[in-house]
Amino acid sequence: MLELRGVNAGYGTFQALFGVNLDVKAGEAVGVIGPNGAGKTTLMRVISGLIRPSRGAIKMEDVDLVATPSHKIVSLGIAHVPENRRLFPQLTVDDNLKMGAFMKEARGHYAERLEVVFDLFPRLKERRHQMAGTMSGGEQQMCAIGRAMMSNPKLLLLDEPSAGLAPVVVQQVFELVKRIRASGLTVLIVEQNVQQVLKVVDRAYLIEAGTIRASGTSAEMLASDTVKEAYLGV
Amino acid sequence: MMGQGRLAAWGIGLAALVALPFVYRDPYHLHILVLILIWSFAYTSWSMMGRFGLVSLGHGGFMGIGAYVTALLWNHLGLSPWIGIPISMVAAGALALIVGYPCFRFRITGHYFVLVTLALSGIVLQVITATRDYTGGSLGYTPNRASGNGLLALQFDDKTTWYLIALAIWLFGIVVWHWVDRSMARYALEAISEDEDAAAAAGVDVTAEKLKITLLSAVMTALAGAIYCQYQMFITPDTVSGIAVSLQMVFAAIVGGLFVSLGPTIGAIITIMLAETLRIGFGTKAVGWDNLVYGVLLVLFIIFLPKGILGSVLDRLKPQRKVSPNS
Amino acid sequence: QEKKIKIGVVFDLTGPLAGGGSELGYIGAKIILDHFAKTGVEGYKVEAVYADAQSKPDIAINESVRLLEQEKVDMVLGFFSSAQCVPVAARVEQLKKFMWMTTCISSAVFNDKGYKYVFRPQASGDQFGMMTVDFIAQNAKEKLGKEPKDLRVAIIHEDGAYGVDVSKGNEAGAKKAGFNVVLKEGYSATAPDLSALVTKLKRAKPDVIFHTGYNPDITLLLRQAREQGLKFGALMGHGAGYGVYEKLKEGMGADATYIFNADPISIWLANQKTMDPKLPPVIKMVGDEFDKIRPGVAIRSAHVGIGASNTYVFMSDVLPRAIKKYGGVDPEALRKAALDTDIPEGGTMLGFGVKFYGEGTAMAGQNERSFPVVIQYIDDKSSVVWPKSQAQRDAVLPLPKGTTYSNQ
Amino acid sequence: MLEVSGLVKRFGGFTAVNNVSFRVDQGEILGLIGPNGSGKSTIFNMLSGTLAPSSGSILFGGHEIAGLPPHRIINRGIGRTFQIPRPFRRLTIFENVALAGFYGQGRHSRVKAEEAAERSLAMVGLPTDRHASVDGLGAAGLKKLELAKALATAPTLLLADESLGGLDEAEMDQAADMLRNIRDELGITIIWVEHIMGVLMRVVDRVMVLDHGEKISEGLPSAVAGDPRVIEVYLGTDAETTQAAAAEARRRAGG
Amino acid sequence: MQAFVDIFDIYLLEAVINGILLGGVLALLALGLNLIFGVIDVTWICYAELVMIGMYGMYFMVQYYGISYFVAAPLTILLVALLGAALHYLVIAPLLTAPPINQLLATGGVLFVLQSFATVAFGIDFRNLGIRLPVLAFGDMNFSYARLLSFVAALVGMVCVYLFMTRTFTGTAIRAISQDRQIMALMGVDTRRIYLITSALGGALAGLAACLLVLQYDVHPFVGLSFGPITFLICVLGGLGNFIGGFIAAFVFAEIISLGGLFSDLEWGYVLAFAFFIVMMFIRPAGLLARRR
Ligand SMILES: Nc1ncnc2c1ncn2[C@@H]1O[C@H](COP(=O)(O)OP(=O)(O)OP(=O)(O)O)[C@@H](O)[C@H]1O
Ligand SMILES: Nc1ncnc2c1ncn2[C@@H]1O[C@H](COP(=O)(O)OP(=O)(O)OP(=O)(O)O)[C@@H](O)[C@H]1O
Ligand SMILES: [Mg+2]
Ligand SMILES: [Mg+2]
Repeated sequence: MLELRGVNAGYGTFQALFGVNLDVKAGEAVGVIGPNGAGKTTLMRVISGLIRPSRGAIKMEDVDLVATPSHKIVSLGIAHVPENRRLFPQLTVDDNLKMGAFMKEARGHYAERLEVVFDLFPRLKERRHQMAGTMSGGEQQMCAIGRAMMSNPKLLLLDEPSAGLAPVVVQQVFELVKRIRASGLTVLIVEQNVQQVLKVVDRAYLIEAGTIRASGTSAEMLASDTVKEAYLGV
Repeated sequence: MMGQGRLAAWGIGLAALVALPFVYRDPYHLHILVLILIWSFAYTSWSMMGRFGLVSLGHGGFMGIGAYVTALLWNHLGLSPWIGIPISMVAAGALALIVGYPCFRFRITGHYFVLVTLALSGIVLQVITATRDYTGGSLGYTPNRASGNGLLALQFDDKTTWYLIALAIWLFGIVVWHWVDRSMARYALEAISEDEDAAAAAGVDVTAEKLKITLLSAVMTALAGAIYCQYQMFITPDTVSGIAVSLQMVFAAIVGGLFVSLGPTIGAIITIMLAETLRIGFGTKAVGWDNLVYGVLLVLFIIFLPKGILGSVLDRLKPQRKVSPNS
Repeated sequence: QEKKIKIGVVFDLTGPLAGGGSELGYIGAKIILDHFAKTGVEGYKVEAVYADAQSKPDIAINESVRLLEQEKVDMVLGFFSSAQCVPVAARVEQLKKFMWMTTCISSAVFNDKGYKYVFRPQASGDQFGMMTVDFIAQNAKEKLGKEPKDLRVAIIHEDGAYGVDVSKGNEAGAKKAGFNVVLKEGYSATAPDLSALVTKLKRAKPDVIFHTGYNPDITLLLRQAREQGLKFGALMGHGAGYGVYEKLKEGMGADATYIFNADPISIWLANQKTMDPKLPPVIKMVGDEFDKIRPGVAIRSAHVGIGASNTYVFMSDVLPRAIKKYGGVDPEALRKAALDTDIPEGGTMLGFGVKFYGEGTAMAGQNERSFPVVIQYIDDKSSVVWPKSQAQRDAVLPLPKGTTYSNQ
Repeated sequence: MLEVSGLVKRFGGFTAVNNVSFRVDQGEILGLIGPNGSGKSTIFNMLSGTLAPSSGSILFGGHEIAGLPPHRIINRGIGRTFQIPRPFRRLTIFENVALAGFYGQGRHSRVKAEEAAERSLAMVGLPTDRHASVDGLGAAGLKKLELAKALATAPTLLLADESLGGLDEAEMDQAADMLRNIRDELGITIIWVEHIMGVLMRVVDRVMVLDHGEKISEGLPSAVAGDPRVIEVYLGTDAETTQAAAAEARRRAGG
Repeated sequence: MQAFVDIFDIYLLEAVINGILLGGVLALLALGLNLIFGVIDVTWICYAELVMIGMYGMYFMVQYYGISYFVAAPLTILLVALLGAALHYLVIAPLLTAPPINQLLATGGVLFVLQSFATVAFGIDFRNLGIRLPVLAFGDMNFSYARLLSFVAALVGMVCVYLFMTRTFTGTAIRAISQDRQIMALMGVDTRRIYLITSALGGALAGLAACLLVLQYDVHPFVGLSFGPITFLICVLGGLGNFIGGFIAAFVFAEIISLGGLFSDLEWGYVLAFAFFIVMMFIRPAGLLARRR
């Protein structure tokens, strides 16, 4: 479904990704783990078109993403929950969700999707008229995920969805990832919470200093020495 | 800390500036130079707070107070500008506090601050116009010619004298700029301009710090207004207190470069020279074209040199700021 | 070395004042200067250097200083706005150069300043104001059927240099005439709304309104007056906007009829019979040249004539004398020549004579023989109705029944 | 040293903190936990003066500080970090910290402020280089900078809001050690808000739990970790890990 | 006491109503500016100058080319909409990442350019369309038809814009764009398009204002000075981006000018309005309608 080949990317003169290859098959949940500053977020951004690769190819179901303008990438079915939520703080929860359904394709299903999201996060329904910026960190994370879900995506990119959430909610989020996946969605998830994330994904990549250091099924990764030593910092 | 080389450069530059009127005596050019120095000082005063995101369009008002209070005291009470100027500065400072305190207390920032100050300069303008029985209204106001001692009245016919006075005032402005730049207050104000809550959490008394710089800036601007009046021997509400004046200050400061000490000066040189050259260049042959070209150039400057002319030039020359290793 | 006089000419060609009449004054002055550039004066070549003051006093100062010190002109001439004349005159005097103002009517320009090198052949603003009041005072009984003390008058003006000065004349005149001044108020020419003023006028019920303003605010005031149903007996304008009939007509249509205006007489209306016979051809020349520049103007604005006539006085009278009698065009010679000026009534295109108040008097430099006239616009023509000596027809006063603003 | 009673904060009609009372003793590390939106950051905001309480009293070192402006409170010795780092990007790292050192300690001496900056930077493990720019800092670096700024104000009470969010596990452990060092070496009392129970429970002496703005539990880590109400609203299936961590902490403390 | 009674006459009522009508004019002007300045947070200092160009457009179409008023109006609206879009494309777009003060200044430069362009292209003459609409009379009170028209246009415009901004996806995107421009792409929003739509809409509203103002005011290159500052103050007084607030603020301002002018001098009426603005900023910094925090 998603395919990255030899992707280089960075910020100005600073290169953050070096020849990254990565595959996500339809219906899979794939994790990306790695220490701070490894380039995980950069990877997500390069997929959703927020930054452009300086080299390499990215394909989504055979559509060349590099050649697609970034605002068109959503309509290919990719939704990105960015790091640090990035809500529109002065818009209400409702309006934030509305923005998630901005694309032409999604507008028709606005009401249905809203139901789905409110089902997932009843708290959002309670707070639908509150300014997003005044909500607590966890509530904001829910809103951000909800917003991404509004576009009815095929592939969901989650960048550290559990950051700053209470343990119960973290559980919920991972449950949610499972559920989203069960409903046929493909998920690519970046997490620091390695133990947890490896429980819900099929496969994972370990990224370090902008290069893929290891990859494999969750079980392989949990067992892998590279992962333990490089990442868990034991 | 200033390096030896820079200190020497400043020294030589200054000596040259002081010597200039004794070598070069073209009166019109000296006139323009005096104006440039006075306005440079005014722009520097503005940038004192402007550089910290406190964009004021009310400085025309402070300038007007400086000019009018000094002149009114001289004409009506015969108070020498040597006393009148400090009084006018106090008056401008008081106004700055009256408007500034609630603004800062109630967190009026950004656009809101810009517009409150805009209204302020509007008020000063209207008040000067409406109290025409005292201020001469839009006909303008002229300080009475001193009968005796020109020094006492701060009135000189000689351009060289004025040039030296303006130079001293300008230098004073630059020194104050550097003094602020190297003080802890600069850190505080930079911090405030980015995030008031975070600055407060670092222990900064946000309201007080903002008030202090506003006061300084307003008082200096009033001085500029008073000096301008003494030099031109004439003021009108539009030339010293209109919204146009306030805008002109912002323009020059930004065009020159807001974050470097000589930026506003460069801004003054460029805007004044440009306006003069264009006006004289086009003359009456192509009426109105000078302002058209002036406007277009301003827009281009701002688009292509967003850090100001001097700021952008220095940026090119200086090596990049060091980026710390990722931790 | 050839003999030459270089004249710096400053008017507003851009900015709000340009349309307020300054540009028309410039055209008038330029026609005359161009004329003398061809002929020369007493063997001197005439060269004019023009500058645009852009309706801003500080630019007027800068341009004057530049012309005098950089371009080395022998004198400056022109100026429309008193707000510019006040500082420029002070500067010129300080530099001991010569200045000849064609307009700048504010009395504040001269009041007790004791200038030696600054001259103005033009009538002053308070004279304008007093002229219209005088006209009403003389006609109150007969035409309006009221004793002066029963006559309700309102004085309104834009709050710029010009309006303020004229209104002072109005007020002083009204006091002298014993009118009942029911309202006196200034407003900013850029005010977006004058309805409050109109309401106050309605409440004050004036018989006569004395108004000074520029075209945009005149149009706005009269438009709002019409919309709010303000009624009065006569509207007295005072030059500036009221001097440009074209614009009044454009904004008000037929309602522009019967408006009075105090201005120096339009040179094309001046009584040519009592005039120095060498002037009518000049008047015709100015008219022809103006028509070339601005074809198709129904009533040529008085501003053109003011610029032309006042420039002509200098070129044809003062300058030759300076050269012949005082041996040159230096400020001293020009000053002495100007002080010698003695033109009787009828000696200028504007009808009045020229003699300057001498040094040591309160208005030193001001022409003591100048006076404006009151004209009235009737059927797209302007006719002098006051003073009697110049009057071409009887004034229509008060506004006839059936006209928009008539209170009859 | 800190005694809070009846603290209330309302936003419009919504009560974010409802009648919360607690005390903190000198030299203690108090863990403050609770579901998202339960009012933890709001309490911090009131303690540090960023927000004025709707009602209630905050006694710090015997003085009432409720409603004082932030700079006064900081000068009395309460330092804080922000949950989402708020560095001053136009200043260098050093200037960021020196600023806090100067103003946070009552604007006494520039030299002292710069010394404090050097010490704090060294303490959290950031470079003391005077020209290093903030732009180069990653998530972990920014969290450290927050701490360094708070430390430079020479606090006696430190409010640390989610100092571990977004850190990888290696850095998390480092940061936890750092907090403990701060207490042990500098004798600074700490209130610590965190969602990562595995780490928090190992470090804190006492835990207080909020839910919907109200205090629902308070006590030793092991006790709180076993409180069924806390498990229900906050810990969920994480309870076991949390209890394990608490148990380990007790063992270490005991041994 | 007598003076006190005198004040409550028919003229007071007339002044109040005229204030309301002036409010309509100001509200109409503030509407488009509120969209640009308040919502997408871009400072068009030259907004009133766009209106000025629109007024010239109307003048020349009607007076010179003899096009009927009702045909010229939509053309003018289109023209100013294009101008707004061009302004964005040429001046604002390159500065979107620059500090707001730079935008303010660049548009300030455009203000100069437009004024001098008008001087060069149309001359310095004051021009008047010369259309004289009938007057509405109620007994002793008379009201301006042109102003009534502006009032209605402002009301209808305000309602339309409000509905557009709150009910449509595009409207929501317009409100979102100033808050996080980068992330808009993730929503599938083409930011350039949103900016263009908004600028054109802002321009069109300026054009609409021009069509109605030209019925009441002379056109000249500096006519913008009469309205510019006041319009900005109104937007802020109403609360940036708050259309209903802006609408109400226009009336509050107009009443102060009108009643202030009636009770004291016209000049002091404006001083009063400005002073009121400053005081209100302290009492209700987020706008008239905002709840105090
Ligand atoms: N906007 C930016 N400009 C310049 N450099 C950046 C920018 N964003 C990230 N970087 C740098 O790129 C590198 C990779 O960053 P990235 O955010 O992708 O890491 P990450 O793996 O997501 O880390 P974390 O776990 O802290 O979120 C880091 O060294 C970071 O400093
Ligand atoms: N300015 C405000 N206006 C309205 N509601 C607010 C405001 N600030 C906070 N709230 C609400 O108050 C509640 C408590 O917020 P707070 O930030 O204290 O939560 P928290 O416990 O720190 O949560 P988290 O762990 O997610 O950071 C939340 O529901 C939040 O939406
Ligand atoms: Mg990341
Ligand atoms: Mg929090």
